[in-house]
Amino acid sequence: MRKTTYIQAINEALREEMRDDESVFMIGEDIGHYGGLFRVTRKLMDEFGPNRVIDTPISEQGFMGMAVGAAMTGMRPIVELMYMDFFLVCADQIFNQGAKMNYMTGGVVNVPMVIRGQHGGGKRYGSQHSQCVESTFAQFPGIKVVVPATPYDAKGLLISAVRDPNPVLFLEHKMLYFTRGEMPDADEPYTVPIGVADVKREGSDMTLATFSYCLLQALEAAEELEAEHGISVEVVDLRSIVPLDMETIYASVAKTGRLLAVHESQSNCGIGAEIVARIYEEAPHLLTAPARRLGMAPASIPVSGPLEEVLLPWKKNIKAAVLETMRTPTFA
Amino acid sequence: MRKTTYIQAINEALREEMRDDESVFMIGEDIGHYGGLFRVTRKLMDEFGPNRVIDTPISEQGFMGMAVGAAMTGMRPIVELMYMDFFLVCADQIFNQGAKMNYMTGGVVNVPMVIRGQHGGGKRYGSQHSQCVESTFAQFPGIKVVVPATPYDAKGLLISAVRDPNPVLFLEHKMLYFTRGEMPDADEPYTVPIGVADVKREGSDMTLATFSYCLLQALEAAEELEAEHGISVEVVDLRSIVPLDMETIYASVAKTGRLLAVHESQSNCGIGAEIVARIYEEAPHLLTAPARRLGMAPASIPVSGPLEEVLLPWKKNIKAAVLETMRTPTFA
Amino acid sequence: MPESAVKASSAVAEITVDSVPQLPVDQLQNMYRMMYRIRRVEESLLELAESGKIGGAMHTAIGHEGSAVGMADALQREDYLTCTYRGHHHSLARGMDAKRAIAEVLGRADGFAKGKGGSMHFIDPSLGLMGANGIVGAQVPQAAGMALASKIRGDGRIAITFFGDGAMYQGVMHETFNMAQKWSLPIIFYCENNRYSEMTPITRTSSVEEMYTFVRAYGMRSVQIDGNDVEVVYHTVKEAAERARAGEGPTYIEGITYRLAGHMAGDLETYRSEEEIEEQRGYEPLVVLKNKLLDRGVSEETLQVIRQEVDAEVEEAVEFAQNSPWPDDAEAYTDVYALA
Amino acid sequence: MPESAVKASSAVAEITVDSVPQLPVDQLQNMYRMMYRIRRVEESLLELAESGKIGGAMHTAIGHEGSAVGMADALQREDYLTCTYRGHHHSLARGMDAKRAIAEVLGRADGFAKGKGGSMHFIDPSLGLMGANGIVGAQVPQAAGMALASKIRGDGRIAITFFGDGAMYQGVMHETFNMAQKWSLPIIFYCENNRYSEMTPITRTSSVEEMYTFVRAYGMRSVQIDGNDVEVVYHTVKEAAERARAGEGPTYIEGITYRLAGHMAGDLETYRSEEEIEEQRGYEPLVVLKNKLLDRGVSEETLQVIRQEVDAEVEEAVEFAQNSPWPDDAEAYTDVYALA
Ligand SMILES: Cc1ncc(C[n+]2csc(CCOP(=O)(O)OP(=O)(O)O)c2C)c(N)n1
Ligand SMILES: Cc1ncc(C[n+]2csc(CCOP(=O)(O)OP(=O)(O)O)c2C)c(N)n1
Ligand SMILES: [Mg+2]
Ligand SMILES: [Mg+2]
Repeated sequence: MRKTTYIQAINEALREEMRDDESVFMIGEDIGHYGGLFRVTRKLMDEFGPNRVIDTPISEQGFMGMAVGAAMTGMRPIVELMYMDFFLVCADQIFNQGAKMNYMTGGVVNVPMVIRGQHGGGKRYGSQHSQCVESTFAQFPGIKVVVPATPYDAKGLLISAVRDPNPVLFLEHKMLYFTRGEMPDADEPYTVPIGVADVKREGSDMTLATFSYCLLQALEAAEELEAEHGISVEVVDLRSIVPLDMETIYASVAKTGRLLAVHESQSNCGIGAEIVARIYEEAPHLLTAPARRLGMAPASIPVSGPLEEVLLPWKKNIKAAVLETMRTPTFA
Repeated sequence: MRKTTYIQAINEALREEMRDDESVFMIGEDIGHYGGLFRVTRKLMDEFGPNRVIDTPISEQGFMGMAVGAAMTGMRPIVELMYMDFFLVCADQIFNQGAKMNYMTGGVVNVPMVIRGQHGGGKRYGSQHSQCVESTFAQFPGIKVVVPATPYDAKGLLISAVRDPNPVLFLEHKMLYFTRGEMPDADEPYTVPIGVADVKREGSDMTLATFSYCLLQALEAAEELEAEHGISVEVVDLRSIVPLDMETIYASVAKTGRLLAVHESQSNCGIGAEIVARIYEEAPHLLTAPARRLGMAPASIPVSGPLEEVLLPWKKNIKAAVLETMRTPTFA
Repeated sequence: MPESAVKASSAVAEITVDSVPQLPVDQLQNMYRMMYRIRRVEESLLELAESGKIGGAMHTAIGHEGSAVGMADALQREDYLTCTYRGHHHSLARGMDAKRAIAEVLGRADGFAKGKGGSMHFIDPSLGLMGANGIVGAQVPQAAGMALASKIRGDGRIAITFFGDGAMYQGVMHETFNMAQKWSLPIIFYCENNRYSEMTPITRTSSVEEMYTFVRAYGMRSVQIDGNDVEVVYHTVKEAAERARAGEGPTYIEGITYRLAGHMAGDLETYRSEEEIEEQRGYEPLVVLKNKLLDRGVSEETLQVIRQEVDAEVEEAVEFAQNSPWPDDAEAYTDVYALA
Repeated sequence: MPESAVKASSAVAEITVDSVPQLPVDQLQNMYRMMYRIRRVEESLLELAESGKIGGAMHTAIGHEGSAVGMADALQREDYLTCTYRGHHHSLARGMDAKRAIAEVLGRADGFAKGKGGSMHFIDPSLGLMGANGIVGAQVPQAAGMALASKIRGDGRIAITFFGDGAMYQGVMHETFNMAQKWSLPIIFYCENNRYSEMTPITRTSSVEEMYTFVRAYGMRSVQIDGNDVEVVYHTVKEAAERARAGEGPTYIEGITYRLAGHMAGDLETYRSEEEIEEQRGYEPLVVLKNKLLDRGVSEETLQVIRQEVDAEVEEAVEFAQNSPWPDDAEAYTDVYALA
């Protein structure tokens, strides 16, 4: 087993898919000659040339629309948004177009494309460069949402995303880029299926369902909670939130009886609220105490480091939420 | 008491606020000379002229941005989006700009503006002209979301929206336009405060929290349920979803023990899920059975009438959801 | 009288009727048949809408038929096309079956999209029809993406996209014009300038007098033509297609035309006078073509036979569509995601 | 060597240094002081960023000072200004206190926005500074809205908005150019053309050779100037402001300039050569103005005194900012909504 960074894992997936399938191409700002602002697409232009690694002007609605159009002809475009917050300048092509196309054409035309890029707080980028977007995308059926936390999952899921016949949003948290993890050898092909959660830590007292960078924070929190309070937290890595693998959550809650969902997109109408609502619809009997969620507090991300920390649902806030969840009396 | 249509109520509010406050102006497509595609702004240009009732080209991001800018100088722009689905072409100015401005400037500049227009299904406009958007807006703190169901509430809330120091989304459901309701005389001023729910029907068996056109459907459903099944449903009209008046919901659930939230925006990560999550966080003890939600099914809106009906959370689906909520065994 | 500048279709700058070669009479006759077929389908749809059988937004292209029929003959079946909610004419011209088209608008199971897409979302990839669009301007970068795909694959296909005068100030147009020109994409931008953007005359919102001159600022080749003259449309599109296929990049074509019906079913049409519409009836595509055919020796009787055949055919199509079943309720939940 | 076309600042088309009148020497001296102050503040910020004391994206305008300082003297304090993430220079030139500016970038309580906005969101309405913006192009329609507000109120204020060459193909620019021109809004569009859009030379993505000619397609008045010559900037902005105030509508000004530092702290700068930067150092605003002042009889000693005074002042400001407390944790939750 070798170790790679999260960035390298993505870069490998891009390279391999570009090699394997001529219909895959990439489009975005500064991704070619420069290799991407975050160096995720490094050296891909050297291998695949400017016809398949396309540097664009700052015209997101335009090139997102071009990706939708190309995908409608059977190409498999991969669009990089430099910061995910910029989805708001090209939201029409993503939601009114890409996401709805298969449905409103009665399945006559599908849109196999990937939108990828980094999002998230923690680096003091402020309100317009830090927002987590997964819950917003989850409100538009027709697009899948993938949120890997480890290099292994990132590579395996990106390959699945590229091969998927639907638009897939692939979210990279900026705090994950330089994290490292174990990987099969470069010549050992593998994929990770979209829509299957993974228990990243076993535990018996409660279930914590999360993904992306929050997963790393939750794992640290779980260790500390075990040491400090003797609370045993099972941590489920959702890996994708559309589709959402509730079965794995239920299997875990069947064991623990308690559920806390954690995510960095807004708490209000977030995926955490959805998970809570879903379990009460489908499996309320599993719960021995109220299910809860913790998301980003109702504010946009400030630049000031200490303020950012107050708001983000990271270790400190996760620990508090776990303790709160454990404190709530059981129904019986 | 006189009766007016929902359209006329809005037209009156616009006219009165334009008369009272010179800083109020309107901007949008076909709103001036033609009086609005849905005739909501009829004859306003005659009274206020083209400087304050501005017909634009099809440049939503541009004129939404102009409204944000004008509001930053203390003007009170009212922007009409012809169909709310078009928020996706100007989403940056709404969310990255208008909604975040007060926060990211530390309160130095606020943005007193109203975005209004119609949304919703039921008229066979299909995927790109029917989507309910309130839950998406609720994911972005900094913007209020107002969803009146009656002419009285529409006029009173629109006046409050215009006078609010923040961006306010004012949502008119296309099925409400020609509904009529009682109103104070034209010269009797009144307002309805944003953030206060209203019990539109008393009942004892369960609480149904909803708003906008779903409210009318819920009231009909409640009558039928009472007659057909002897179920007594209390119907709470939320009237705004940001801020969300959970207190009124809790007061009702304290009486009924059961809660169903209904809305026409997507079920996934919708305001219904939020309401469910919120009650489990803040007042789980009030519930005697699992809280539930009913939103738009996970599909975009098809043109075909019968298919549209299958998906929308209207009377038939509401009745089924109420029965389901009543069927769920209590916790005890 | 509204402030609109009504421009006679013949008063256009770059190409006049005299400057294009004549097409064979039998081809013109076929074009006449197709134009009349489109007209009858749309008139029927308007009637159905007015009788409440069609909900939503139903936009006809009555008066725009010239651009669609001229284009269809000038391109290959494989060439990609995108258009607006006002797109029945392009689809029919490219060969879409009127039965399935009308059934779709009515939301029936036999519609090309099982009734899910309706009037604003005409599509049929087997005819190169890659989608009408309900969002002004959205179909334009999509067509550019199809052109880009062709360029990457090197398969010689080109793309054409139709949009209106009102679409010109949607930001994405600017973005697409620049990239298409910079990358020399094989695409034709066809503006159907009917002088109105919904209920607003384009002169009220455009800072530019002549839109076709605007795109020259990108270095793009651009012409303004009489969009009601099908021969002019044919030759202009053909030439643009040849340039595109030869790698010489995009062309912008502005076809001056006029919509004889309202913006959509239910339009109050307070923004224009009866006289204005009446005047335009003298220049409309079916009249222009009919006069040509008569001039070139085709008899009125021949044309009448064509019209009668089409009348019967369209009547049958309407009948078919109205008898088509509603889609299964279960269809509401399918097609959210493609399965493979 | 990257494919960029490096254009000497002096080789611009419409206005040359010779064609504008000379400003009084004491005014120029004040301008020199301001320009040097901006430079020192930004150099200090770069150092702080490199030592890890500033997170996020920190863009300096080192090399762009001419446009800011020329503009500030030519406008009224009440005139509205919006700009980009690269906006420290405009704010300082309009009179923002360096102490509060640096404290803001550091995220401290004494920042003008309590540390919430940071480097990309400079703002102070009391100076007419209506906001820098992190989204390319977003500040441009906002400025047009401010101009519209002035027009509705008839209060004689105008607006100016700064953006980069790379912003030109963001769709909203097109939308705004059209409306501003059509409605004759009192606004100045100022493009700081530094030839790069992040790490991409603008020549790689623009279909238009000379951007200032592009906007003429809207009928807009447009000039290209040497943005590094503060006198040229001053006179050009002044004239545009007079036109705007007189109701003659918008002007587009393209100031050719060059950023001497990276796009932001941490930029690898693989996209340009050392020689290219070196060559540009000979044309940069401080050098251009210094040479002018020396030519016009100001002594090197006088300038040195200015620089020393500013050095001390900026050092003090950095000190102040670094000692400013962090905002209260409770601030994280305030200001989400305005209360009245
Ligand atoms: C983004 C967006 N804004 C507004 C609309 C509403 N709308 C539909 S058609 C139309 C006018 C378009 O005019 P034009 O481009 O000239 O085309 P025409 O209808 O005349 O064929 C408008 C404003 C829309 N569908 N999409
Ligand atoms: C909508 C949007 N897309 C992309 C970015 C990322 N970005 C920030 S600055 C920049 C380059 C802008 O170049 P230019 O307009 O020339 O201004 P300069 O930075 O050279 O001053 C890019 C692509 C952004 N902030 N917003
Ligand atoms: Mg038109
Ligand atoms: Mg630049």
